[in-house]
Amino acid sequence: MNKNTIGILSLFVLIFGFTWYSNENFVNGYNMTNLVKWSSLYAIMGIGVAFVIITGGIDLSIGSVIGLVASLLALAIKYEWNPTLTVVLLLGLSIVIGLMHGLLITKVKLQPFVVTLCGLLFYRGISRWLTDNQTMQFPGTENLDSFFSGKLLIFGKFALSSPFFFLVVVAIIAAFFLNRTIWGRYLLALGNNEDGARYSGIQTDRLKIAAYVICSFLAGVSGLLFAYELDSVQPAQTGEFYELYAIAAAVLGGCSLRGGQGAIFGVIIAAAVIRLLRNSINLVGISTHLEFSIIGLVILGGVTADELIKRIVAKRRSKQISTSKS
Amino acid sequence: MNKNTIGILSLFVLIFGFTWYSNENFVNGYNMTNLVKWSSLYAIMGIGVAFVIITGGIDLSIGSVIGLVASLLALAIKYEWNPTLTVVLLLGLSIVIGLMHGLLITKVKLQPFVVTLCGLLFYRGISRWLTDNQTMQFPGTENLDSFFSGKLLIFGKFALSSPFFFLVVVAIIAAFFLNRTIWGRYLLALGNNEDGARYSGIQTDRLKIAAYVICSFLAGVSGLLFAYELDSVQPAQTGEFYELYAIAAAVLGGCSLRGGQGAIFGVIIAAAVIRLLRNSINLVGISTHLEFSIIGLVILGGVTADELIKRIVAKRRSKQISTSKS
Amino acid sequence: GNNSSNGTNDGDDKAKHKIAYVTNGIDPFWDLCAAGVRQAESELGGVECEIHFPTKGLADQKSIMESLMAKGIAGMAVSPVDADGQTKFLNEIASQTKLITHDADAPKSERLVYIGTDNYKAGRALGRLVKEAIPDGGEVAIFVGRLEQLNARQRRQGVIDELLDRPSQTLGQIKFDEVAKVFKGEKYTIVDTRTDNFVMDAAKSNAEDAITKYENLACMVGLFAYNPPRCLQAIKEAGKLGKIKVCGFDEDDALLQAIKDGHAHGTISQQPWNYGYQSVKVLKSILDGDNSVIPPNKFIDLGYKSVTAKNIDEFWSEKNKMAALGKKKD
Amino acid sequence: MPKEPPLLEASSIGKQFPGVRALHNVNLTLFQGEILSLVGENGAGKSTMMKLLAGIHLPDDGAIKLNGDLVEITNVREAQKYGIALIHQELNLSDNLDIAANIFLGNEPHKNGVMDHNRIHRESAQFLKRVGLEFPTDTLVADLTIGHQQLVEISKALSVDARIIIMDEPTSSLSQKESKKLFEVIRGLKSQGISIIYISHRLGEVIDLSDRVSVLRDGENAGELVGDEITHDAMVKLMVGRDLSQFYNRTVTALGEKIFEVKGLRTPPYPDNEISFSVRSGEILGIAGLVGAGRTELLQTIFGITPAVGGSMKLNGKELMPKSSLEAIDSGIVLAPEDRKRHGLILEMNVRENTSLARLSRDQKVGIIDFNNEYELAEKTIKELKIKTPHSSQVVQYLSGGNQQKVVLGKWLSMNPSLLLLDEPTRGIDIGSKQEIYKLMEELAASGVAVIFVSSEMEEVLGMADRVLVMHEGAVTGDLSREQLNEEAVMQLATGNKAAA
Ligand SMILES: Nc1ncnc2c1ncn2[C@@H]1O[C@H](COP(=O)(O)OP(=O)(O)OP(=O)(O)O)[C@@H](O)[C@H]1O
Ligand SMILES: Nc1ncnc2c1ncn2[C@@H]1O[C@H](COP(=O)(O)OP(=O)(O)OP(=O)(O)O)[C@@H](O)[C@H]1O
Ligand SMILES: [Mg+2]
Ligand SMILES: [Mg+2]
Repeated sequence: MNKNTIGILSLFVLIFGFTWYSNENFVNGYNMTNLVKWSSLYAIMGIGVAFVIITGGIDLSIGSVIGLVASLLALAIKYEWNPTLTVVLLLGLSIVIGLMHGLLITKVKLQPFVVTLCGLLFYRGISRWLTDNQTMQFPGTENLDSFFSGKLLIFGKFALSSPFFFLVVVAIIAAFFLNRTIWGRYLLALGNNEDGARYSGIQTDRLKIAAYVICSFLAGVSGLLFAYELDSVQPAQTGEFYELYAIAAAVLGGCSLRGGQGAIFGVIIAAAVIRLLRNSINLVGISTHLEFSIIGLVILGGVTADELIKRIVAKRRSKQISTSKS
Repeated sequence: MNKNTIGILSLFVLIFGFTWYSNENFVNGYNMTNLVKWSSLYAIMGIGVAFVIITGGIDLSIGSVIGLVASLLALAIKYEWNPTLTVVLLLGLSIVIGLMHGLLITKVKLQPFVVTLCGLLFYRGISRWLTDNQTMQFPGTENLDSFFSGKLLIFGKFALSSPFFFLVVVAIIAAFFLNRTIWGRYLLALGNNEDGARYSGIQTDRLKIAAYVICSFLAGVSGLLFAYELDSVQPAQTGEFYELYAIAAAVLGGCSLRGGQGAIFGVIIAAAVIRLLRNSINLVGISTHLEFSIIGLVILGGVTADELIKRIVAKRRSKQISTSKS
Repeated sequence: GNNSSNGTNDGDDKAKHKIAYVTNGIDPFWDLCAAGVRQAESELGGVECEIHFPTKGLADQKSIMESLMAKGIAGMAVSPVDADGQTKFLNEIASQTKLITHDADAPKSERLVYIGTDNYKAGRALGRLVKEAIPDGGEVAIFVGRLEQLNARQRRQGVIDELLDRPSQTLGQIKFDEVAKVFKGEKYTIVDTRTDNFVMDAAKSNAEDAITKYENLACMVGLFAYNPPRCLQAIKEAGKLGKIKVCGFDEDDALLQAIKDGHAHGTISQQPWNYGYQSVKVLKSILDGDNSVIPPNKFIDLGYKSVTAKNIDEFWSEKNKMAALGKKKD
Repeated sequence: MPKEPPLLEASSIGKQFPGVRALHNVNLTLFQGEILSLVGENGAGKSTMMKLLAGIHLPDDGAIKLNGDLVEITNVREAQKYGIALIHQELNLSDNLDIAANIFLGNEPHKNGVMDHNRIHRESAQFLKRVGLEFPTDTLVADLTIGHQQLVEISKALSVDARIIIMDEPTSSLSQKESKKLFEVIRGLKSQGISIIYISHRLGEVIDLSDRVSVLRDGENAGELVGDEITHDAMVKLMVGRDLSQFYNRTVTALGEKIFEVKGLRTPPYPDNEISFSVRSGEILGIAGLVGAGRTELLQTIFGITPAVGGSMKLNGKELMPKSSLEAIDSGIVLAPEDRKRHGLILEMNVRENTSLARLSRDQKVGIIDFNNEYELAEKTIKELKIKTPHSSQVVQYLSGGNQQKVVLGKWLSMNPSLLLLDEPTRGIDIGSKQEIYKLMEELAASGVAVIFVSSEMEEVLGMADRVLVMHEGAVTGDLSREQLNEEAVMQLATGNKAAA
């Protein structure tokens, strides 16, 4: 486990302890079930964007991709398409979206911020337009429903829900990919120094495209999970602002926006911290109006502490060396 | 005028012509008055963020600063503070906000994206909390009202409104600052090569802080203008997403997110393009649901065309050089 | 679309009044209103309607209305985001076109008439539903998207006043209670009001968190259409269906189903299709020169309907009928 | 030699960086109108010392006296006020601005912050004339070659009216011809009474230019040489602490078959010039030329980074035309690039990860990294190339230039290439490491690898190459065998004078 992860883990433990202390209901099975569920949903998005951030890029379109996938799913179900086929097609669509982002960024050499900002606007508009901006539900797709939002009772009232199992699969694959495979190594290398990676025979463009594909794909998966979790889609709102939470989770979890750095486990914990905060705000009884402020402050505090600790460590190290030398 | 500006100007002319052709009411005095007014409002924000973008940074908090300033203004008026004093204090507050951003970015060395993302969340929450999330109005501040949202009839129904005059002042100062003063040059230099600038004796940190201050200050000014323009503030909504439009205007107007490049005139035209698009969508009768999509597509198209043209020019130039060489 | 731009067309087109129906945002509620507009458009004839849903609040609403004025519109029905603040602007609009308000009024403006509901009264009616649902009293939590909107505040106040058995307040002079406060009455305690900013997952997790926090929660009240279904989901997942009652506002299908199944007690419907339908109808009359539709107090109260298990079937089929009717045009 | 009191006197300077003691008890004096050279191995602390004088870093210990007065130089502006200007090892221009803007950056004539554009351009033109650069002052710096940018940096130093100009490896990216021009400028400055501190790893230049040489070793003073004492051997002895004899002792081995052949190759910047040549196995082919002669482009084209616009290549009898570096690597061509930090290494990764970066895809079929294998490879490379690093997990950023270059070579050698391309393999590298790299080149050649190396250092070209191609403006102007090799011939060809061949 790397040092960044320890920082965010401490933050998690701190808030967890505080909330527990303030409200003993906090740790009851029902609440833990929900906390795990929401954290998993956020973590899946966070892991997706972490891949893009590792390449030194950014993806602002996540929320809109979630909205688009959820809207199209509802639309397809309304028109009685085969649900399973629809799900496959939608995942395909999210891959195509990522592919387009990647191509625009690597081949046309547009900036990721711009491309995905346009994506944010574009997919949101398309969702609204295709659905005529109607709120939609998901009637009668029981199999998929239990696949995407089922629950497995563990003990008492504590259950693990589908998003958690999705997260486990995604996290294991992602961590393995990043730390154990050559492509993960390549991603980190190109995030640090793209030219250097290219001169070492790494096909940087392809890898960057792959990162955007992974990100959009996981946004697509999240879209399906959110849709089934909420049983309802509002084309203009579903997923709005999620990109910011996902990016916040990735950054707080140890990904540097400068690229070349990332830890899957950290992202998961960071996503949990963000959800935990909201849970805590509700349970402790802080005005819901302050929610945003508190999340903002905690993220800022987290990265500031992280930066300061890094500096102190560096200073101490330099002192040790100087005393050992002289 | 630089090459980037010609591109965005052509885009403006194109859309203008198309809309005029589609709906002759487009050029009537009333509509032109509004188009100029909204474009001015967006351009002021755009110019602010352009300064930050020139340093290679970003400011995501603009919309929330606008919301905060507008909310506090309404609150102060409700509690019968002196309106003029309040305005001065609020502009001071927005400067302090920019200063904080700048200090966190230069001294604590946090990333601009993270700092201002936290700002986005924080100020929004504070606005909601302080106002108890109530919609608020601006009764009985007639002087300020005509200062911030007055209109000057030019001919027929065409009037120039306060935001336009604000823009003129801001734009002239900004363009002068950027192109004629040493600080403007320093900004461009440090945006391109921060170390180089520092090695030239430029106090890069101070300048970067100044850029964030300018950006927040202009967001504050926009907050006042929007408040008086709309005569009402929704703490949770006022200004939401404006940062994205402001950044889009800056980028489309020729600022590179990599820093070191920027043109005030381009930003103004780009802001006008974005407003024009919305106006056009409403007038031509395209579904409002598509509004976002069209704006997204046009921005993407604009930067793509820009990039491709630059490449062709570069190729031609390199050919000329090689033929003149041999 | 396009044919509207070449003005010299056949007489049929010329005779049609161009009417705009502007909402205050995006909400399922407005979908049903839009259905009513479409229904009136096809049923009444002689009008051509365009419907606008401003995406992001006041600024968007204002610029859309400006564009509509520029375009030339014969009549406009609008639900002002902030009636008081927009008075001046509304007067400007009213001077150029036939302006009416719907859903939310702007009493100080020169709008011709207001078509809507008294949200405070509707809130009190909702409070009565809560009393029916938990006659023995208990803890009640309120869920709402945003409290910026006047109608949301009025509804909330109506619920609180009713549950605390306070005297009725007059619309327009309502004193609103703070958000972060517990209100304890003889039988009923309002423990919390949570906002979600229209974010669905926040709506659901707010409901979940309330269930966690208030073990004795007796009733959840959702003030916006999407709130009651989220509450129901959370209750279901907590295994407390039936134990925690749900009362809501508006007519989301999931809520209606729950009322039918006995999982929710009831809802207050404003019958939004009436908003759309009546707006078009009234505007058409005015444009045809018939001002008799405007009552002296300039308020057409469309009332509200309490829907419970007793009348759910009847209500739901009407809703479906109206929604389907409205959609026929597409 | 000047007898008056020193212009600058730094005594007992100490400087500490996180993890590194860069300077310890260093003394340095500089007299008016003197050219003082500072030499030392990579990481000896030369640049750090100069940054202290220029106000970029603050010393931890010690004192600096100017004209006998104790001064504290806390920032660049103060240094400028004292008349000290530093031209950095890495170029530090803002290439989005024009020449004039760069010359006066941070020092613009202005009234209340409003720049005097006319004066900036007028005076820039004069400075450009003084350094012999004939460009309009509104030329974008991005459009200049490195050599020309270097001259802009010097103009910039002149513009602040510096009495002391410090040049940190100014010739590392200049060709012989440009270097010579620079030396004229330096001597001109000296004659105007300006003092110069000159840093270089090219000892030949140092001998030519210096009045006095100060040597640093491991952040401490290692000695000083004046006048006739300044010889190659003396400097080397002080720098590395021992004798380094037989610098270029190329032992020519028997050459094998032609293994690489280029026919009519056309590179993107010079699409009209066709390049043809061949290399045999075991041969070391040098490529000489001026900056901008297109040598780097040629190597990059062979390596597939900037694909060719025409022509053909043959390696081991097989036609190839790589469209990407991966293709080139797969067919046995590797490149140690000119810009080590930008192209050669992933600075924030460690030695192990850097050495295995290219090889990973070979060793693993399913894409899963075998960490043991990777570790062994790294250890082996460290041992074979004698890379000085505490362990294989050291981040390469913290290695000295020579050791970084060895990591680059290690990365490629593990691929068993048939053709090794080296672009300025010893740029910015100290003399000890240089020699080790030369030895490596020889060993590789002896083992049958064909080596092509680009160098702007004449001694190196003459000393190491079996054969030399000379390029001028994208074209090959000569192909000199070892017998034909001499400085005169190379220079003639490099300046485009074909008659010399
Ligand atoms: N900013 C810094 N932070 C940390 N360490 C540094 C920094 N700058 C230099 N060092 C370290 O200080 C030591 C001296 O470096 P310096 O750049 O002065 O060497 P040099 O003699 O100029 O070498 P070269 O010939 O390679 O340029 C090196 O070990 C280097 O890694
Ligand atoms: N990335 C680039 N973009 C534009 N022009 C380039 C680029 N790289 C090289 N050039 C130009 O191509 C020409 C050949 O440059 P190249 O670097 O190949 O020369 P070189 O002989 O290797 O010189 P050097 O000694 O500097 O390496 C020069 O005119 C140079 O300015
Ligand atoms: Mg150095
Ligand atoms: Mg080169």
